Amino acid sequence: MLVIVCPHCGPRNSDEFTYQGERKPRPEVSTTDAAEWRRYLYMKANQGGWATERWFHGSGCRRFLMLERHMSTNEIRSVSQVGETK
Amino acid sequence: MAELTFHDRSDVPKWRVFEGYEVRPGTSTGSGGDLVWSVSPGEWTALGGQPDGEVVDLTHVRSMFRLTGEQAATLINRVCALDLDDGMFPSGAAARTLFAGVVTELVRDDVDGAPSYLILPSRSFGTYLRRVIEDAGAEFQLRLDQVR
Amino acid sequence: MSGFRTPPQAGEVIDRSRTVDFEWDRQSYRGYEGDTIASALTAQGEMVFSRSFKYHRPRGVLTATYHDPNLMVQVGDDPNVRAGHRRIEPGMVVEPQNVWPTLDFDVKASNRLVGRFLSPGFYYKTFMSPRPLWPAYQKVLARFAAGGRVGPERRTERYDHRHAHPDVLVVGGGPAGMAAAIAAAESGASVILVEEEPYLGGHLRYGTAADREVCDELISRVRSIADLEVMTDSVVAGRYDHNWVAVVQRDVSGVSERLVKARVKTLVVAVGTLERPYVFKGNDLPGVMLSTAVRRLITLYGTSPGERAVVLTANPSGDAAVADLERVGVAIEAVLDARSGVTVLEAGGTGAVTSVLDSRGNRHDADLLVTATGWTSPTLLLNMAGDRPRYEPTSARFIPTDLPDDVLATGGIVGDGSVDELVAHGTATGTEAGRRALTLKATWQRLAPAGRSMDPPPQDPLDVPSLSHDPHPEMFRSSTHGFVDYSEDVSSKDLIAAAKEGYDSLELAKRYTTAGMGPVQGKVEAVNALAVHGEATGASLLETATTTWRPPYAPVRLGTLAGRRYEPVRHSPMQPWHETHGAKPLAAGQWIRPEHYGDPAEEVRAVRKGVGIIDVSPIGKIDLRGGDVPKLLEFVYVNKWSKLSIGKVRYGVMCGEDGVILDDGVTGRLAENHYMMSTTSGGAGTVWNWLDEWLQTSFPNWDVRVTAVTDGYASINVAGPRSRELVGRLTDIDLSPDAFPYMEVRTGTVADVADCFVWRIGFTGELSYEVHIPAGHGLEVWGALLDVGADLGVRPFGVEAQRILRLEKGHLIVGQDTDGLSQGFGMGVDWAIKLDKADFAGKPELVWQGEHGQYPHLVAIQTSEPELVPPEACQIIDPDGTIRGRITSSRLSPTLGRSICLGQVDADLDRPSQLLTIKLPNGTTTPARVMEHHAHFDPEGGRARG
Amino acid sequence: MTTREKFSAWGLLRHGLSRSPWERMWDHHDLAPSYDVVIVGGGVHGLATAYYLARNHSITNVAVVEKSYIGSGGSGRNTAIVRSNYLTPEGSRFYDRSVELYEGLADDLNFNVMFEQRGHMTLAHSDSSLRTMRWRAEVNKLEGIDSSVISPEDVKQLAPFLDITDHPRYPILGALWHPPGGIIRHDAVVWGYARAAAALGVHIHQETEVTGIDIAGGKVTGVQTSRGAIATGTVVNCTAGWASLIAAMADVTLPITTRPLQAAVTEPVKQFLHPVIVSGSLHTYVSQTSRGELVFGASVDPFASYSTRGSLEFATGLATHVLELMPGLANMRLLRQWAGLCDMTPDFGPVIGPTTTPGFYVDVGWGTYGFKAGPVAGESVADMIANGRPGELIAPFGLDRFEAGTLTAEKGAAAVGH
Repeated sequence: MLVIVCPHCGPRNSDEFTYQGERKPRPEVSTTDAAEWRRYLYMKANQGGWATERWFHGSGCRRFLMLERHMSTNEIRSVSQVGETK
Repeated sequence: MAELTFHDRSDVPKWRVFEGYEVRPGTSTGSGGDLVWSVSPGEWTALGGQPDGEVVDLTHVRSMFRLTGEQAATLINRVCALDLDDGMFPSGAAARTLFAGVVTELVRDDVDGAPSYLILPSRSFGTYLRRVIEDAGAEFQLRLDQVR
Repeated sequence: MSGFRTPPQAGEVIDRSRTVDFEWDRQSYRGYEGDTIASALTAQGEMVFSRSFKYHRPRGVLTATYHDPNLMVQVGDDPNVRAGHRRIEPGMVVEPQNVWPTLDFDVKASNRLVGRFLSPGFYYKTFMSPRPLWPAYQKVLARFAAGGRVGPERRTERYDHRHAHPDVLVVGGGPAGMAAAIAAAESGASVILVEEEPYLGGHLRYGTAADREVCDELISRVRSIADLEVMTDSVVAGRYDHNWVAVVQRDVSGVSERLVKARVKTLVVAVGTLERPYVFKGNDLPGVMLSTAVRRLITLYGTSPGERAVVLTANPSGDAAVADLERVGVAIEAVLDARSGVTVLEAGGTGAVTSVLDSRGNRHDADLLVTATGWTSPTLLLNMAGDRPRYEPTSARFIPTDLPDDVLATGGIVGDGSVDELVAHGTATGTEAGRRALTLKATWQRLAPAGRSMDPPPQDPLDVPSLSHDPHPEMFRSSTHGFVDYSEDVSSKDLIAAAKEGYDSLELAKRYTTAGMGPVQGKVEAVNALAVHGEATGASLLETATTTWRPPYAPVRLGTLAGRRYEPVRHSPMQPWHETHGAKPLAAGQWIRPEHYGDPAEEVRAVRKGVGIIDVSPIGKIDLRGGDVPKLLEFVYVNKWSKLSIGKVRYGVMCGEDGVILDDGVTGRLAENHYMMSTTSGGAGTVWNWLDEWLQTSFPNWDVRVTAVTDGYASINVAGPRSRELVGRLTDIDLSPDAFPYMEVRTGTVADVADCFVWRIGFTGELSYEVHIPAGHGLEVWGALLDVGADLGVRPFGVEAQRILRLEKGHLIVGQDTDGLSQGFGMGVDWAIKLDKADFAGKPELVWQGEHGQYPHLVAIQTSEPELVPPEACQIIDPDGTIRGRITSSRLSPTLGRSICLGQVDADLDRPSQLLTIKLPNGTTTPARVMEHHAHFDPEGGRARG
Repeated sequence: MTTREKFSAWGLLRHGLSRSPWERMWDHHDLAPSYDVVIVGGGVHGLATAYYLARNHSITNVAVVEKSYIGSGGSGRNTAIVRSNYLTPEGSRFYDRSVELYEGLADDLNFNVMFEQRGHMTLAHSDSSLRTMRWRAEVNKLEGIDSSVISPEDVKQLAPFLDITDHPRYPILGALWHPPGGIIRHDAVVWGYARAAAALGVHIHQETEVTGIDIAGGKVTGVQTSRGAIATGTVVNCTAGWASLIAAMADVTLPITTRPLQAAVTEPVKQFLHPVIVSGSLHTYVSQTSRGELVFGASVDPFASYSTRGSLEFATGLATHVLELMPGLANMRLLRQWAGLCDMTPDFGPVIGPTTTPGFYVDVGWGTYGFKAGPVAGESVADMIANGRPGELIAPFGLDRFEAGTLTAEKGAAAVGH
């Protein structure tokens, strides 16, 4: 059980949050093609080391958050609300 | 040690308000019947009379229990992971968190110095949560009043 | 008969004034309160406690602790109980495990004779052919199964959980641990101190008088501190990410065991060391014991394990054992001081030790061989914290290397020293642990919205003195071979053979020989296995090796892990009525709903002929406010919403970005900037999150406020030709068709309850009104409808009747008639998809779906045999067996008196009267045809609009 | 090419009497400067691929490169369940071939992999899961697979410890019963393939980590390892949880996220459970080994990670669910927990075939089904490399299906996996 320090709620257990993982920007619908759209839907870097990912604090403030987490140690070095850089 | 008491206050009017309060998320103001708290930016819950402006009536959306006594935090921590230490969650603190697996709002509103918590699950979980508190409270000789 | 009860010992933990009678192997025994099963039986001269896993060799006391591989017994219906740890209780029934027919005479012991053929992994090399015999071989292998017995009955013990948030948690109640706990507490931290034994003190307990003095003094200080919680007879099972620490509390009142889930700011590991056995011929004979076992038995339990002893000692613990044995009058046949080069070659004897052969060629008669050949560091908690302990040759054991900031170690696991030095190290470590914990505490209180600000402790880390490492001979195996893993019967020969066969990394060798897989998890044998494997591979493995430990530190009961069974369930406000009126409960997600009240078919007829009411409270209700709500609706639904005027409701379908149908439902406009969205019961949470996700991540500036109000309303669908009449009797809303047409919404009072809203829609295809009442009044309105409608023949109907009614109308259920790959087109809602909208969730996928056109179609199906209801999920096939579709819903229609279905079929089969072949579970097939309309009943829909 | 001494009861007897050592299972080799095929990952997929390349296609100049010891990844961490009752025809067909190969593996490899076909039971706790069970059973039957839906009474018959009484929350309404399913010694499968492949001349390089993949003119030309460089025109990525990291070395992006999958084992008790029990709704599967231990598995962790440390919430959740199914086991003790890394795809189907980088093949995306598929995946990949194109069995599982939008339909069955 990780501790995620929510910018609104403070330190909380990770089971209050839903993991959404890597997110790509949504392609422009009027101009997108299948290849681009499905890369957006399905393809993942799935990198090691530090990764940026989205979580949803569904059992807390219900805000969507961006985390920087280390994929091997699960250490978390930053949490911020989507759209607001820390 | 003061005994642990449980009261069902579900009938108290509760309102979702979207503006007009300075209360920060995770905190509350007032006490008892005129509490106002926030657990998320841009939304507040107010008890008592209907506030001005745009409101959503939450009276029937949430149950509301009040658990009072020195042992209240110990009981809550049987089923809820929140750190209720006075330094982290003093009287006046508010949170939405998991309580026995159910998303629940928790507001600490001490009564004459005795630790006291308002527990607000979604109404459909009310019966379940009552049973949980009853079961977990057995070891604290919790007295469940018959108010319903 | 060799063990006996000694005169009272200064440090003993037994109460000789209170005897305890219990049963072992069907005979009665008497011990003292405080005795372990092992100490009580040893005092009675018992030496054999179990038979080994593979060769069924007799086994006796080795470590006399929880981790003794030879002391697994059955207590009542509790299997694999540790006789070296479990205290005796009056009437306790203890039985040996893994013996047949008896402990003394064990038939499988003959395995010993064939032992040479049961080489490691022998089963991989045989039992292969003839293949038909393999099942028989399996039965043979299954007889090897070790361990105790369990039964199928639900158990009555009570377990529970507790969340704790100590600043500091200290693992281990020895001198260093106690000192650390005291120092941390004195620095202002809240502390939990966990000790595996029922008493604090660690090795001081069975040490010298001076040791016990220090011990008692530390204990009284520990007990005197308010903010220091002591948990004895408790074990730290594991340290997980972010210092989430699991403590199993055994000595807790009210419950059998409690799992404490502790979020620890600083963890102090003071677990000491475990004594290591020595590998030599006969090293598993009853009567061969570790020095710490002997010292515990004598000093703690006033029990002597033998009469004539040989002691092999390489360290002070062995020397202390000699002193203890002499003190209680055990004859010391020989002291073999390994530090002077002498060692043991063989323990002789069949059922137990009778003689000992040393490396100088002398054979000594003895019934007890005590070994003190080194220490194993139980590094599990450190490994779990990311540490890779390093082997230290001079002291012949593993020590911590680099720990994360939130974990500290002290005491024997770090190094050696006098009691004073250990206490000093513990004190310094505890103070530093407190400092780090309070630093984090200050941070967390600052980050907690209502947290109180506190002065952070001093920033400069305290310099913890290092502990020395006493030189110790590297003793693992003598020149003879013996057992390395007692629970698995793995010998040093086996490990060497495995390496020679190619299993030449330790992990492979362990997997192949199963060394370390047994109930003590390699705690006792880990280092010996490393060393022996190192011999075989020539590699000096130890220097490079890290022992792998997997949690939990000690086995944990499933009951303890599970705790109380709290399964969240949701109830509608009308649940009390359902329960008292014979409703059959149906679990629909977390909701408990009435499936029916006895006769679903009758319920269906009531709705078609007269009027029925159903509790649909679980339907998701989301309150939407703000000027930009239409924009939101336009985006999340595939259909158009811009021109929804006040009082109107509209059906909508939502798709994910992959074009797959996510949910459906109706949304109504209650006021200028106020909408009410309904979702499926199962989809309520998903849709709520879906709306918030788009608003927060893509449209943060839209003027929309979303509030989930599902539980705020008791929802009752009043359905049937006479529903208008029934609802009309209770509401102030004008229900006349012109005033309140189909697909519209009104607000008003129902049965004198204000603030209700009613929409004229219905899943059933009948004239119906969905009444949403403030939940607190649901029960009374439900009752009122039944009362005032009695003359109309109103009756409640359940989910099953509703399923039938909707199927008669061909209404799809998302997730049943659609699946994880069902995109918007083909499922009967094509009419709703508006690709001319600039954008909406999933639009591109729907555009391409429309273009390629190859997708399953949902169609209504009727079998040629009207009586025959093909079970849902039956496949629709071509003559050659190719799958062309499947039945997604099927029921017998009481209204039409025949079976009706919905199903998915390949596009080319979606033609009215197209013949289909349905394969039934019994292997036969049955003909069916595709219907013109999805609705089997009232395709024109006149009844609902009426 | 060396030959291996035959294992048999007589061999056992002879070695027992003479106390002579057995031959080595596989030998150490220096890295050869070049190989025809380099397989990255010494698990069951990699080793099976090597074995079938050599046995079926006489391609023996093959290296299996493993960064740790063979079977140290998912192959040695899974719960060793084998079955073929999948939801889709392509899935069932594929896994059915795998079961077939497993049934003959001991003879084929002359190494007893201890495949115990105890039967595989997937419990249904709701109408919808019962519907899914029937769906799977009906598809399976059409593929000739022994699979059917059985009643609670049959369930009780086959597994008396299961509580079929009326729970409010998770009643047992029936089950999908699959007699050919069972458990196997996962390590033995790895060792058997390694031994047989080595006997045919394949080089197995343990403790050899791939650090880079050489690409020239857009094609694979070699592999960089911690022990030196290897020239090769053909690289097969069989690294499961690490698949994305290896693929990135060849400029290939995959539709994969790495999720830990945890498992646990209890202390042994006397035999009481014969079949493999699975509950999809409770994300739990249970089997009892011939040693008497219960082996538990669950669903993948709630978030992606390359950590195999495991979690407490796995153990607590698991215990809760197991006791929901078998309330008699409350005082059995959990002995050991661990985690493996699963390469999860959006449609729960594997990614197997060529990639956009010529010479770089993938056999990944197996998620929680990898072990079950080992033999048939090895056979198919070997066939693909020998013939230059994917065969019929694996055609539906190409990497290109994601851009084409033709996902496989295992999604429906995934919820009731294992």
